[in-house]
Amino acid sequence: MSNGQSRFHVPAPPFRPGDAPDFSHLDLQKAGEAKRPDPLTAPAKMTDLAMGLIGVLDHNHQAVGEWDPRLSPEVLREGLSHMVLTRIYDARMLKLQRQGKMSFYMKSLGEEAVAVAAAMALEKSDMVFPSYRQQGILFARGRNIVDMMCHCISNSRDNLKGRQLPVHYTWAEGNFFSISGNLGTQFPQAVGYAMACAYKGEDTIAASWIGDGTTAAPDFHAAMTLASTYRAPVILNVVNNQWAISTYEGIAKGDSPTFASKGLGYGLASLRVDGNDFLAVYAATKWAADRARKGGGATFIELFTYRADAHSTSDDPSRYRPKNEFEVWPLGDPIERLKNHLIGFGEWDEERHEKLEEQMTALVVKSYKEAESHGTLHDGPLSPTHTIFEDVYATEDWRLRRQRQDLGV
Amino acid sequence: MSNGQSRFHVPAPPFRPGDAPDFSHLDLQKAGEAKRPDPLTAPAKMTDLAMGLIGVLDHNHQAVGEWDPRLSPEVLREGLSHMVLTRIYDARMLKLQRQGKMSFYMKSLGEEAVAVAAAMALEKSDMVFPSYRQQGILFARGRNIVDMMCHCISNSRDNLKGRQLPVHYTWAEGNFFSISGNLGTQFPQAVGYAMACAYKGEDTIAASWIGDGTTAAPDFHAAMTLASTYRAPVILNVVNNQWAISTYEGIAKGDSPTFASKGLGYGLASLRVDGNDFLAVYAATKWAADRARKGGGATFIELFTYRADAHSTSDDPSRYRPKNEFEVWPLGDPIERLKNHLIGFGEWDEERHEKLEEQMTALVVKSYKEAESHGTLHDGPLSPTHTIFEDVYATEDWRLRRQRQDLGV
Amino acid sequence: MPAMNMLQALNSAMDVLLDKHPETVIFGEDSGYFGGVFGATQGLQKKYGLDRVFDAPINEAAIAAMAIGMAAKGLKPIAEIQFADYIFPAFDQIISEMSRLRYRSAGQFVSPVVVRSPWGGGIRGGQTHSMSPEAFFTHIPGVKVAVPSNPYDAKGMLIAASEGDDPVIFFEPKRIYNGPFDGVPDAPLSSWAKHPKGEVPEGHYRVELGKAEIVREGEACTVVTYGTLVHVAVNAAEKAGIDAEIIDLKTLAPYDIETIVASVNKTGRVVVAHEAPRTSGFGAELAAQIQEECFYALEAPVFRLTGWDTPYPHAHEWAYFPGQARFIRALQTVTEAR
Amino acid sequence: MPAMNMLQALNSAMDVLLDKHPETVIFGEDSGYFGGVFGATQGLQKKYGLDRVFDAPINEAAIAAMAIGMAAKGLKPIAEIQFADYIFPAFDQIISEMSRLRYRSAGQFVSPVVVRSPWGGGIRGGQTHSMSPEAFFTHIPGVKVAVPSNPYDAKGMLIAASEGDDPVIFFEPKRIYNGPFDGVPDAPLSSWAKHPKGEVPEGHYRVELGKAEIVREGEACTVVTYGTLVHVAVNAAEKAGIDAEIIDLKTLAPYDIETIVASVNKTGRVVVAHEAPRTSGFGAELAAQIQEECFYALEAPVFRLTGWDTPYPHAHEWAYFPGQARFIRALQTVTEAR
Ligand SMILES: Cc1ncc(C[n+]2csc(CCOP(=O)(O)OP(=O)(O)O)c2C)c(N)n1
Ligand SMILES: Cc1ncc(C[n+]2csc(CCOP(=O)(O)OP(=O)(O)O)c2C)c(N)n1
Ligand SMILES: [Mg+2]
Ligand SMILES: [Mg+2]
Repeated sequence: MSNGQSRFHVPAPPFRPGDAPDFSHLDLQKAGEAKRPDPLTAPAKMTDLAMGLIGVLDHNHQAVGEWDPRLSPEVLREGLSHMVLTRIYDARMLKLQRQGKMSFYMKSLGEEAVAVAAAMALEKSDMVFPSYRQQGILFARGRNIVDMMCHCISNSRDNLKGRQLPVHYTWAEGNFFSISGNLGTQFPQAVGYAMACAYKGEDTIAASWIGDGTTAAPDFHAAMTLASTYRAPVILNVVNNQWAISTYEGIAKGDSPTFASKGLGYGLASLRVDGNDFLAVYAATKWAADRARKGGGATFIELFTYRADAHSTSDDPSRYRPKNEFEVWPLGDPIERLKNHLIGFGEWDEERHEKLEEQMTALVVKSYKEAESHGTLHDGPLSPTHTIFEDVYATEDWRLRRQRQDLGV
Repeated sequence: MSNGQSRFHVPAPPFRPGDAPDFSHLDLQKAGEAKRPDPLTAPAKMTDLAMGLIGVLDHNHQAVGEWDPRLSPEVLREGLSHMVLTRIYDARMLKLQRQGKMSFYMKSLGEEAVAVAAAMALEKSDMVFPSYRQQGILFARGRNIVDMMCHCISNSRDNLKGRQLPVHYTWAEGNFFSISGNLGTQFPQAVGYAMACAYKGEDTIAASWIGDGTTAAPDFHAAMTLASTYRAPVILNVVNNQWAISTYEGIAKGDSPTFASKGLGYGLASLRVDGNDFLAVYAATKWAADRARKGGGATFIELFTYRADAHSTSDDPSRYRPKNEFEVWPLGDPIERLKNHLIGFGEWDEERHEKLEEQMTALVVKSYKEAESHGTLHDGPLSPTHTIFEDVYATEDWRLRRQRQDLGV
Repeated sequence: MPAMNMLQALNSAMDVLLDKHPETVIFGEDSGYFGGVFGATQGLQKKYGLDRVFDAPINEAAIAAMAIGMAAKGLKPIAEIQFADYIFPAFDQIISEMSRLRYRSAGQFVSPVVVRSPWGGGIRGGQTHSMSPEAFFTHIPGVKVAVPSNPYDAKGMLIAASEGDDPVIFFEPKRIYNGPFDGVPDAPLSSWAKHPKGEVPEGHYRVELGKAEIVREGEACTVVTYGTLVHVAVNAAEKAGIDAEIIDLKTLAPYDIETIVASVNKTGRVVVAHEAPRTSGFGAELAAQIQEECFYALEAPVFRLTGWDTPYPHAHEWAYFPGQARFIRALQTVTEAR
Repeated sequence: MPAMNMLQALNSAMDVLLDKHPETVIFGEDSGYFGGVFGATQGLQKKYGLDRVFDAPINEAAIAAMAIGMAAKGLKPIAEIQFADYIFPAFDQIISEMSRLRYRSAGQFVSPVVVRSPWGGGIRGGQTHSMSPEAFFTHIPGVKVAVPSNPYDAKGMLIAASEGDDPVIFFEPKRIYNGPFDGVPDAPLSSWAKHPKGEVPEGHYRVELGKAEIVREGEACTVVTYGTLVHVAVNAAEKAGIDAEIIDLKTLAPYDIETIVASVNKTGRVVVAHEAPRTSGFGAELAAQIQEECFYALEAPVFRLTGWDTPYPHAHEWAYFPGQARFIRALQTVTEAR
């Protein structure tokens, strides 16, 4: 760690474009190896869970070990279906963005399990505070796809009246909080929300998600401190997909052993989970939700995954990392893994899978046609122009009234 | 930790006014027990140092164990002398504040070792970024007491031209950074400074101090993240005197095992030290400085101590904690402990101690007389009024020129 | 009606709110057991319990964020920032989140948080216990900004703020917590008991936000100000014998333009005054709007009487503070122009 | 002289600074290997090494604090905040620390940091990639605020900022990174290669802060603006056939009052324009100061043409942005008044 004298150190990722990526240094704990303590165990008694890796699906796609949530084939197929839909939706929206139908898009390719499995493990009454990369939650909670698209193309039926960038969804009915463009800000808000649930004596909890890069943000510390001090019924998730935009995880992580270990200094239950293992994500979320509902307070979860595509439509990852990193990434593809698991015990097959993909593609295509019938960003109709002056305050004050009149709307 | 259902939790200190304080629950590691690893040891290999308590002086005032810095009697007497001066200075300044000679004052009673021992363990060329409660550093570095007082009474010789509250010293010559009234802000600045030292290839390091309450501040996380990512040659100290103003440590600490353990999630070398043990503070600081200078990066140190008096002249601690807490506090008084240690091996006695106190009192009294001859806040002379328009920018712009003229100065 | 000082009035407001609304929760640094460094929340934890009035960690961003999350779930949080100088760590939560939640969610989520904070100088607080950062917040669409100048308004406005539907930044002029201040630092402290607005009803009442008050009628010029300076203005006008009309703005965002315009159209001369630095202070907004709306009525330029473009100095506090002497000079300048 | 767009000019400025001054270090989110999300620092890490141009964690407060600490030790940091919308986590470090270090230490320590940040709307960035928060910073004594409007100035001003002794908040109008913009969203993009200020010397030169520039002379009215709107103003004046004198302010704190006053005394009519919300925007400061200094010369109220008091909407961006139509109307209003 040292050359014997102080010097300026800036960390750099192991591989850059042109390098052959190799993850053999990762030494990941094997699926099934991590113990599953009672959800009310004291954090100090399970610090190993922050250092290892909770996994259920082994390399033969079998569910193994104490964390196996023992879900029915129906539930597993449902999860698979949500993940497939997420992926197809993302791919389609990206294409539409390239065609100029929307200003911006962000995919969740390769990390669909993180959102879908967590959403399925939570109650629908639990409030989620996601980042822009957990669209899977919306599918799992059954949001109308046309509505999602209407938001993304900012048309007259956009439930956010064209005010937000695409993918910055809000869906109060589905207990899906308003996504902020500002990183990290919602992490401590989720804690406040959870505290209010406890204050009201409700059984509801809150959950939030941020990225690996965002663990460096000031509000990360705010959230963790609040969660610890007030033992809030909240699940604080870090989706470690290993990249911020062009910045690798090491710039936020520094010399931390794992992101999950950042929870230990706050005395929080801290889990590191294979984020590409649907069953593991489901089980860990369920465990944390249980802990929260039973008065055990907050859980901090690192979901180890990989961002398989660009950060957004604004960057080209081949400029800052090897093109094939995802292919050699040891934790694979969450859809493939769950699919093979189901096939492994005869509850799924390639044919059904293809059919599912076709159905989902058809649904997405049809939904987009319907969405477009309500307008697009470029050709309208949009939400009426006067709406830009609404919702600033509960009621319009003289300044906004005059400004609206000035614009003639 | 739970009553089986989620509920609103607000932590409270074990004792309030009227209660009989009792620290037997503390289970502190005994002096001499902690191992002293090589300063370049990897953080993961010494996590126990964040959980235990590094101590050298045992209950018989003997220096024991691996952390004994083996200082000469001269150095120990110097340390004792700085601590005694700090305490006498503080007491005198408090009295003068009560007499209206200055607007505000903050003592460091009971935690003098934290500042004095650290300052003596550092090189004078190392830059310190203290909070308002490490005045001991100034004595240890030999600052002119008259100058210190001139600052506190904001007179014509105040080196800060009356711009800062008392005790918010700056002393560039002594490599003592400008103290901010804003908590925590200087913690990450110290890291930036240390990075610049490394960038320049210098051997110099930086050190900063914040309180237990301030570990909750956003800038705490900024500092720790920077220190970890860039392996900066810096020592980040938390003076855990167990109280913010009226707020006990539990509000910042939450369920953290120790403040020191907050360093582990950042992968920083993290030490928990008996802050009332001059030798332990000295040894830990030296170890950390060594580590930094040799390229081992940052160290995070919790100095466990107790704030024996009020937070400042603006609060009355008997309103929020038992009056006698300090008396039953198990780690005692740093001056008494070092004094008894020296007496124990014949290098000091009560008589010499009394004489030292007398000398220091005389010095303080005499210094104050001299300081007052340069003016006081109430009766002046102050720094000339036109100076309030200086140093906003490197040169006065038209706005400030006009405003100065407007005020007729 | 009992006489209350401003701290007692604020305390009483919170007492009323806690009593009437189970959704009211109050927190801040040292706000719980101790009752706040100025004592505004004294006794409330004891009366209402640890879960309704409690201490927060020293992280103003966390305090704001916790409040936003709670408000989104239907609570009515009143968060205390110990000094307005320390509100900046919360600035991002306020500007990017609190102020915009209603807008960006098209009304699906709201965050009607009240952020209380002792504000302004005059107590020898030096540069970190003296700031008046109100201008920043008036530039944020979606938050209201209020600054009461007396116990009666303080209580009524705090109740109105907390019972309202929007986030409110509620600045409390700490110099006048214990008594009005005429701008002469060495004069003996006067007491709220002798001031008509020191009479404060015990129970529930509201002083609605957005309405200014003419605290002194006059013909010679208009003074638009708020907080501590309202009292300095009144005293300066008396002392100078100038027939100034003095407007206590009370709410800065949205400010009561009608009252201002009516007065300026009458007097034709204006001083706008605040303690904050001059450049881009809230006085700039007032002057800009007044010159636009009353252009043809104005007989002299709108005069900005402000703090200097420097940090708030400690020892030279009274050279910084726009006190009686500078106020009188300002009144003379505008009334004597041409 | 080569033609450069604004990004190339900024890149060239940093290249010059890194080459000439070993104390120059550059960092920000994605600023290192990738060269920034807009490419402003592209190629610089490769050329100067990992220790001079590097990636920072996503913590704007940490970025500012690191810069302050480094500057206190004699380095000359240029910190990039990825979007001006994300500068607020750093607000406390800027207002409480960067701006005041020289003052509170009476000159013993200084922090001459340059904070660069892409600024302003017009790129469909929605409310979190479009803000113009300059007014906040102009209210902070001790920091300078600069907004170049073309490649030549961008380079010269960035060099002057970094070689100066004060902290500078350096806002870059991202809408015109690649070409000037006339305020008509659907018009084809024009190129800096065709603009005289697109000619940028390769080497070292400075455009000193604090000086405005008259980019179009005229008699009918004065327009005071900065950044993207300079181009919108010029085009609107042409289009409307109004003989407007257009001042590119360039530096907002301290602003060039002399140039403004001289022009307004000549024209008697003024539009001040910015994209930021109206209330307490920087236009308020300009209007307040102009009405004070040019009171007797003014023939119409100073007109504030600004963004609305709402967050920056995404879909309705062009209803928010003060584009050509609104500009023309403003020019007509002031020139036709009375
Ligand atoms: C406060 C703030 N700073 C910077 C940005 C710009 N930004 C948007 S996404 C991003 C990277 C986030 O990386 P990570 O947290 O790992 O999330 P991921 O996109 O990988 O899910 C950055 C820097 C922002 N949105 N907010
Ligand atoms: C950002 C900020 N918030 C609040 C304060 C007010 N304040 C001054 S000291 C203090 C308590 C600090 O406690 P701690 O960190 O434990 O330090 P100690 O005084 O015990 O050394 C508070 C809340 C401040 N100075 N700065
Ligand atoms: Mg990421
Ligand atoms: Mg403390």
